[in-house]
Amino acid sequence: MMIDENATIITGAPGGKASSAPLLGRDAEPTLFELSHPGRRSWSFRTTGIPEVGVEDLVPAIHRRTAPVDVAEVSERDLVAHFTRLSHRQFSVDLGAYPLGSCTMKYNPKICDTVAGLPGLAGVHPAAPASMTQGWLGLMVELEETLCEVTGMAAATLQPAAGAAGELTGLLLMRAWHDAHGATRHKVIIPDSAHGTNPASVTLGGYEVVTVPSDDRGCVDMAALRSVLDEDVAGIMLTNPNTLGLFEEDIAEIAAAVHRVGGLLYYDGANLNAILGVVRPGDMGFDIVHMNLHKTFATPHGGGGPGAGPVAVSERLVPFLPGPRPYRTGSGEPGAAFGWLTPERSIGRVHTWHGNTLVLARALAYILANGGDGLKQIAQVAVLNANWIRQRLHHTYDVPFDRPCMHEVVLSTRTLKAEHGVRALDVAKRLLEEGFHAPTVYFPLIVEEALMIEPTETESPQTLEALAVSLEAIAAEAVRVGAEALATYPHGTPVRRVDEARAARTLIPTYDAKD
Amino acid sequence: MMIDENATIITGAPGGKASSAPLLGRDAEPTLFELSHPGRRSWSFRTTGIPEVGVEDLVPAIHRRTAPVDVAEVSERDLVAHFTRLSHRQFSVDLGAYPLGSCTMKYNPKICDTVAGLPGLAGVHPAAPASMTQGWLGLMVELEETLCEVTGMAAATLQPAAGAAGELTGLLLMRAWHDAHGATRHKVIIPDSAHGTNPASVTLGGYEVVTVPSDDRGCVDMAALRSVLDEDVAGIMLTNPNTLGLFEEDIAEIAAAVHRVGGLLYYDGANLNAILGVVRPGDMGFDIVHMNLHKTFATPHGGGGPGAGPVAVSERLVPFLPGPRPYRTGSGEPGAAFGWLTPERSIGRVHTWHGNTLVLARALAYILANGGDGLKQIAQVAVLNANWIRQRLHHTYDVPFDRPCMHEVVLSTRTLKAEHGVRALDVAKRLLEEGFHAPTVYFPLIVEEALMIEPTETESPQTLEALAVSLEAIAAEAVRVGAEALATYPHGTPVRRVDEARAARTLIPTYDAKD
Amino acid sequence: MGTYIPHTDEEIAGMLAFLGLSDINELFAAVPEAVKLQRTLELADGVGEPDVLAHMEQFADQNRARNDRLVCFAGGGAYDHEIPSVTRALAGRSEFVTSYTPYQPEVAQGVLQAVFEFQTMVARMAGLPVSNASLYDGGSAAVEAVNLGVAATKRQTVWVSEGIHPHWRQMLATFAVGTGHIIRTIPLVGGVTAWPADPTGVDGSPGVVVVGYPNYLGCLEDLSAVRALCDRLGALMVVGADPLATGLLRSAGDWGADVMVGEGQVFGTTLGFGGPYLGLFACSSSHVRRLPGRLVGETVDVEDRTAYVTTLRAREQDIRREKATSNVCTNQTLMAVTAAIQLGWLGTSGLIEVATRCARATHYTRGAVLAVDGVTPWAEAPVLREFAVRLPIAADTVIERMADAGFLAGISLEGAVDGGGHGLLIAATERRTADQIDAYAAALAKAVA
Amino acid sequence: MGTYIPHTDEEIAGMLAFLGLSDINELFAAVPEAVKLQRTLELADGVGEPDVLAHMEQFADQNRARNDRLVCFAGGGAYDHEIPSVTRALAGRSEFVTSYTPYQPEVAQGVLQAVFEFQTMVARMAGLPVSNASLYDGGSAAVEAVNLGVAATKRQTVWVSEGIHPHWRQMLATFAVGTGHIIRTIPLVGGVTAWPADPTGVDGSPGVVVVGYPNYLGCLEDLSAVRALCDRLGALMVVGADPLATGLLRSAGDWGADVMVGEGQVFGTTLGFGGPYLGLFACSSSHVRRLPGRLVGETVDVEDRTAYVTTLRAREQDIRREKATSNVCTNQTLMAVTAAIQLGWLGTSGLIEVATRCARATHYTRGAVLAVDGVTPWAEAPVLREFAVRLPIAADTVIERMADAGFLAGISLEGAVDGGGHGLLIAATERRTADQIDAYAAALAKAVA
Ligand SMILES: Cc1ncc(COP(=O)(O)O)c(C=O)c1O
Ligand SMILES: Cc1ncc(COP(=O)(O)O)c(C=O)c1O
Repeated sequence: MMIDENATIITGAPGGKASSAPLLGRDAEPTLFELSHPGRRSWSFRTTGIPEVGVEDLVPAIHRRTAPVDVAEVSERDLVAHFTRLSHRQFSVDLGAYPLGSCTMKYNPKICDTVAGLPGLAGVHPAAPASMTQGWLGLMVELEETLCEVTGMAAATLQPAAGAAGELTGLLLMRAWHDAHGATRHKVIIPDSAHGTNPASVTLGGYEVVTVPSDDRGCVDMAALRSVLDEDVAGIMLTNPNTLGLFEEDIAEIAAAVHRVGGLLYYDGANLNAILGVVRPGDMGFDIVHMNLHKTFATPHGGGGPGAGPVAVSERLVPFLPGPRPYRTGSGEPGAAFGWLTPERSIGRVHTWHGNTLVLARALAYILANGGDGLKQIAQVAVLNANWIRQRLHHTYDVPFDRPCMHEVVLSTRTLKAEHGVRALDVAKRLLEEGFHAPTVYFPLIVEEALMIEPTETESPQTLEALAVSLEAIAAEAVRVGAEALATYPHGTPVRRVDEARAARTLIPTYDAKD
Repeated sequence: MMIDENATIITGAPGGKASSAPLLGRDAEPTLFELSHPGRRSWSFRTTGIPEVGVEDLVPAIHRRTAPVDVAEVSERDLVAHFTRLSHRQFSVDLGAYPLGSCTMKYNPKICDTVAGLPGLAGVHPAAPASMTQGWLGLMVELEETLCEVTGMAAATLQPAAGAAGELTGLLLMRAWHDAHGATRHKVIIPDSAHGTNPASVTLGGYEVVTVPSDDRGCVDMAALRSVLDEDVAGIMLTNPNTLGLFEEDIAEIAAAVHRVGGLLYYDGANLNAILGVVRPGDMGFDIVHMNLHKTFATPHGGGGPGAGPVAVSERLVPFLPGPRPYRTGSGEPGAAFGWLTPERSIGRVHTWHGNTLVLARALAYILANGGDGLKQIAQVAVLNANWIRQRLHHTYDVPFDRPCMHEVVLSTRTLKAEHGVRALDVAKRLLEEGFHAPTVYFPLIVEEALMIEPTETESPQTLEALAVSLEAIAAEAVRVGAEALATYPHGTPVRRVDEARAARTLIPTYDAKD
Repeated sequence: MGTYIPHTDEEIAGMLAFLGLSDINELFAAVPEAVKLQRTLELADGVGEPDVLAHMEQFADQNRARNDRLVCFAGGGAYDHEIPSVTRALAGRSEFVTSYTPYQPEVAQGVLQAVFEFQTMVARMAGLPVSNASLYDGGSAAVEAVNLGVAATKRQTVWVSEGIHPHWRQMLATFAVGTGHIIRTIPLVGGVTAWPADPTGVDGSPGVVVVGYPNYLGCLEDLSAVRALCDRLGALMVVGADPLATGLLRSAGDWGADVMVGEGQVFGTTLGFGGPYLGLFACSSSHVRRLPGRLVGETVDVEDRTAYVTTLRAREQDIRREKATSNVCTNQTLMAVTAAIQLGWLGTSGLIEVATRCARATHYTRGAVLAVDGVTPWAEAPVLREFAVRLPIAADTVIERMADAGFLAGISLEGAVDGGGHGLLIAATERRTADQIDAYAAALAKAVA
Repeated sequence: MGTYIPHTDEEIAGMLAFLGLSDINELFAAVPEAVKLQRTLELADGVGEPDVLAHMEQFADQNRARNDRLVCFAGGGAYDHEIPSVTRALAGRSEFVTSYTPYQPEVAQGVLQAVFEFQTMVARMAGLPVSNASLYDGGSAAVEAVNLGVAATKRQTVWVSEGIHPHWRQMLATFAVGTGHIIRTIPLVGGVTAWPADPTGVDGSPGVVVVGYPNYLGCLEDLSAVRALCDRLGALMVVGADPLATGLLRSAGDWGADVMVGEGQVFGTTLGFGGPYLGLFACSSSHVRRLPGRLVGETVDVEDRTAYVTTLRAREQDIRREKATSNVCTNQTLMAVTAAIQLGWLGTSGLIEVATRCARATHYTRGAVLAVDGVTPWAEAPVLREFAVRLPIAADTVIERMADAGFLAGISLEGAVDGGGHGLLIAATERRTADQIDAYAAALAKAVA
């Protein structure tokens, strides 16, 4: 038995073994660029019968590129293997529980994929006139009306592509409204528990951030709020239930106080899932509301997007909404039931086209499947699941604000850290090893060593049970083996803890940046 | 820190953690029955407006079941998680190289999935009259004509659902032909290298198996063949190239000899991929030919099926083909271009309907994409890849018949076993650990410790390289660490070596059979 | 190079050089010139995928009877059931689609466990302890059941009810030529089988009795009589059952069947013009060593973790060769996995629900259809999810006329039963609405007028 | 319980008991009665998935302008390109679809590596070293680019060519209200931007200059002039480029751009009535710390294995809060992964091929259209994959008439450029055949007659 000496290497590129398939889960998957070999190809196009004019006759010399863009050259077979193997290195809702607080990682019904793939929706050009896109306009109007009923608002724009986009849109609406009323204001109030997009959006809206602290209930400190309220306050941004998973009980007083100084209330709808059908932002006194359809209405997160962040407003703000907006013309003529209209004092366009439309279609399908009755049950069970976790674990982990929560609960490893040096991060990483995704950690910022758990309503009781058992076991293990041992986890994941500092220190943002 | 004592278990069923997701790849995935909890449900149906008559009024008492069939009760979310996790415990062509000899595990183009999903093909009832299924009949006729050109035969039946079904169909054609010519014959000859389905089909065809040995070239021993040829021989079944990956060079003589005694030649098309466009069974003198569309024409194997095993025959056997058959009516009337016809001396129906029709559609799409030119290149590169592997490894492993092979090469660990006790199975299992699927082992039976490697034409040179490097490394490792150490592999797979003896000894064919 | 071949010309040249060859055709030196194809295949050259799709879409477009164009009232063993997005999505996972028969259990637990779950579900529906991993289709399952029965009883005569799907009966006849079985068809009278009191003629006593439940006309037969007959004759009782109907009906095993066979298309597989479908096969433990096809069993791995593997392989062709219980190798695994998913979606309550909805729709349709002048019941026996009627004119004509009204009216009984030319077999699944059925009946009234 | 809620009533009761509650509404005790909704939502009750699908299919059916009904000649930043089955299949893998932003890199290498590959491809097309992980769409990328430019130059004035997509310009205007930027539109003359020699008026010298390549009218502008202008003014050069055109055209970086933004829909994303699309953003290294949105970087894990992670997080809103470079959080990752897959399918040769085929189809269409009586070129500047013409009658009327002939004729230039009412913007992708184009021209001749 010997190895062939004059065995020729036919190519240096690495081979197509399932090296990264978690079936085996050891080696890294090479990049597409490493798998690439000159001359391979996957593409094919239709026969067109169009004369094959040379590039010289198509592109003037000064515009013509000299060297081709080096993309990557692989066979279709290797392309499929590469991305299939990458998918095996990725956790997802479809693989298991994903209790990522504030992200509402609920089950994404497959029916909505079918809807988003309908040729009659997916194949429509956005610039086609209203007369030829009545279905889309009707769908959008139906969704807008539905969202308004759910939030208790008068009208909505479906343009914002995500929550943060909705926030900025809302702040520009705020500004437009104040400008229209001759009062330029400079400050927007947000609680210290607010999500980072809130202050960032405030800045982009041209306002100055004024932060109010939370009190010992985990709610806005009313006294502190009153102390900053004045005629220069354009409005306040609130998440309710807030990012601690607690309902702002003084919401009515807050609304009254802010309105008294002529400010507007902005509702960050990231946590809307908790109150569907129970209480509506409009009824709480909010003037502007964004929704994260990719949270509350189960459109898939796609590894970080796309989302959709429609913004609904009260009557007085309708004239300022972005445009053009789809509306019912009232006309009975075929192809004329719906049209486009730009509000007379519109802040203008906030999306290149009409919003993340296919995401809107998914959300409407989801709402229709659940119905008004189902939406309320969603809120009820989402809150039930979170409270069950809280009750089950409140002896095992610290619960900074230990009272009934809404759809999510914020735990803390404060004691574990003090007594055993175990941090929230260690618990999160250890949980990955158990086959669950980790909770959100270190948010909200006002809770030290925060573990923010949002089970959502689609996790079954047995999954809650398994999650609780794992978290209890980890706490016990932390005491038993200590911080160092715990800090070595995870072990069984495609990669183990990564060197984030190095990534930032010696930045490698592309394959070409590698020395 | 303590664990809540009076924590209630809300359900005993295991939870939905990605325990089996090979992201972590340790724990087993519970069965759907273990995940089941009374009262869960996923199903929903449309609103029909049909009166909700009670079961008593629908089913007479004696027919009505008393206890429901206990299927399993899970939420759609848990259903999705369960089967997605199971998919992560499964190797596939899409994950990596699958050099399983005799199985032609080539890349299955995604375009064919799209074709099989076309509503106009997938939504057609098989009993609809020809006038309403002209598209399907036209598709089948086009495929039949194409397969006849590829094999050099006169006509074909598309009914057989797989290769073995094709074999039995072919043997019944053989029998019908002999009966029609007043000669009842009793014997069918097969080489000792034949696939197991061949002898099994011979028996079901009502014939007696006569086995002829292979000579030192790995081909049919001509002398031995002549010695068994007589008037009682109905025919011979050959795979060419044979299961050793070698071309039966004496095929012309074999054909002449068999025909001389009035026998027919049956071609097992499992290895047709090797000779597409190069040589045709019909031109070699074969009378009956089956094809495995799920091998040669890239229809996916589906974890063990479905396949399709059309049988093509020479002119003289056409009257005996199964029926009904789609055919060109020659009529110019709309909806009448194609019809059904049953040959006057048909052996009858061999499939409940018309064959694995959607598999047929996939195969035609594949053939159209490749074209006549592409089919020949497939054979050329399939053979090239196999020979490159043979040449690269023939110093590392035994090559029982060390001469140019066709689309697959049969290696052996005879020396490794003699000198180090390492068996073909150990090499195969060790290869799994490398991220490749194993070759076919212990087949053909006439080669001891056989490792049958069929790379197929869709594996790129770098994949061949990686495969060869791994096989060389394993051979070296075998010498270094010895048989025992090697026998512990695989380690990184969802499960390690399984106790097959126990499975047979204490049979557990269903979840209910568990004590 | 060909569409799906990665190799560049340079690589091919390099590989040939490594083999000491200069031309790729030299690879085929072993093929005698005399038999080589001296021309290129007379097939069009390869085209891009968009052209392929366009070509296939033309065929699709020429099918008038697609269920998105004609409302489907046809059944006869292939039904227009709901297939939810979730079933399509999961069954379409490429790990299930592009893997081979699980020869290496260490990397095939996904398919193996899914099939183990499928076997459990089939066994439960059949009321029998063992199910295999699938056969080609209902008809091939029936053929295998007869082979098993003859082997078990060593008696070649088989009694087959005329209520068995006519295509199954044709297949039994086709394969009997090879096995030498004697197939005797026992006629239907009033929609149910008229079993002879005793074996008559030269054939002798049957080793196997095959009956449909519901039978081809949709009628429910009293299987206790069949069980009694089999006991008297010492024959094996094989029931060809509609597995979906087990949501409401007693299972084959409950009636005393030795073997249940059936068509599994009803669980998540598209109509697809008849294939690929799913042959179901379940039997009593005593016959497990004669079971055709693959069987998955539970066991453990070296670390004592639960694992699944194909077992009792000694029955199979690759080991037992000419003495194998069957020649089946590739079967319909993906459809079995699909069925496990669809049944998981239905669950215990959904199986009852879908069967009930089919029964309601069918009875509602029957009422509306029998109200049409000149349309009479074919048989009086009770039906569940399908029924047959006698038309005043030829069924083929009616089917053509109904198509113009937007319906696939059903299946003509021509050739299925004596004088079937005026018989129409009608099925209404859970997908049919009252509006569709009312419109169907109205159209039928015109069509037969 | 609600459609996708697993819980049984018993389980809910049990869980409530564990919480010491008797009624599920008690969970909302913290919500003041005064604000609670005292009625049920005025929405229909939930329905089964088949009903939902039927409802949504009605909407789909009412869209006349679907590309399977009207042959698409519309572009304007959204193009009807080939999307192969392989891209759909891979981008549809549920691991990519149902995961969140990769906060836990140990279990998110799939998305992270795919995005790293995407960033590399975008950077190569842009001819710039850094690309982010995606923004909402082309317009939002342009807005972010302007924000970056103003922050970098500390100058609020922005010159935007009229050749930038009108919707992008509208977005710039919308968001400038918040940021206080001064947006000045520089007009097109003869299809190309007529840059002023020097800053005039009160606005002062611009910190950012934004130009389209090709521009909205499909014309190719000489960007060396823009580079020279920016050098003279000390402004950042932002190019809004069509990434697909880089198959043939010089890259933005090659022309000296500091930032490239673009619309990535052309790489595997369906038209979808305008969303979700893909905002592309690439820039020079000097601006990496001002980069908006997520950035994936390569690093190693504790075992020194290659690993990917989101990096330079200190720029982002969740850490930097009001001082963040942008407020973007959720972006368009799935579209970025889709683009990586589609670009992998195209590869080096395919990117050239698709650009060339678009150019050929466009030039062929232009020839046919300009041969129509009364149709004249809008501008003489060279075009690549899209062009504008002047019609004898209103474009809107022509578009309606062309629809009756089976075409989506293009986009009216009304509102896009002065006197655009008679202007029609026409694009022909690689999917258009000579027959379709000839028929289009013939129909246009009738439509304008
Ligand atoms: C409380 C809160 N507000 C706002 C956002 C931003 O929403 P998006 O990511 O859709 O921009 C999030 C998302 O994580 C959030 O949790
Ligand atoms: C040589 C040979 N003959 C016949 C067969 C049987 O074909 P099928 O599995 O399609 O029934 C096979 C399949 O493995 C084979 O390799």
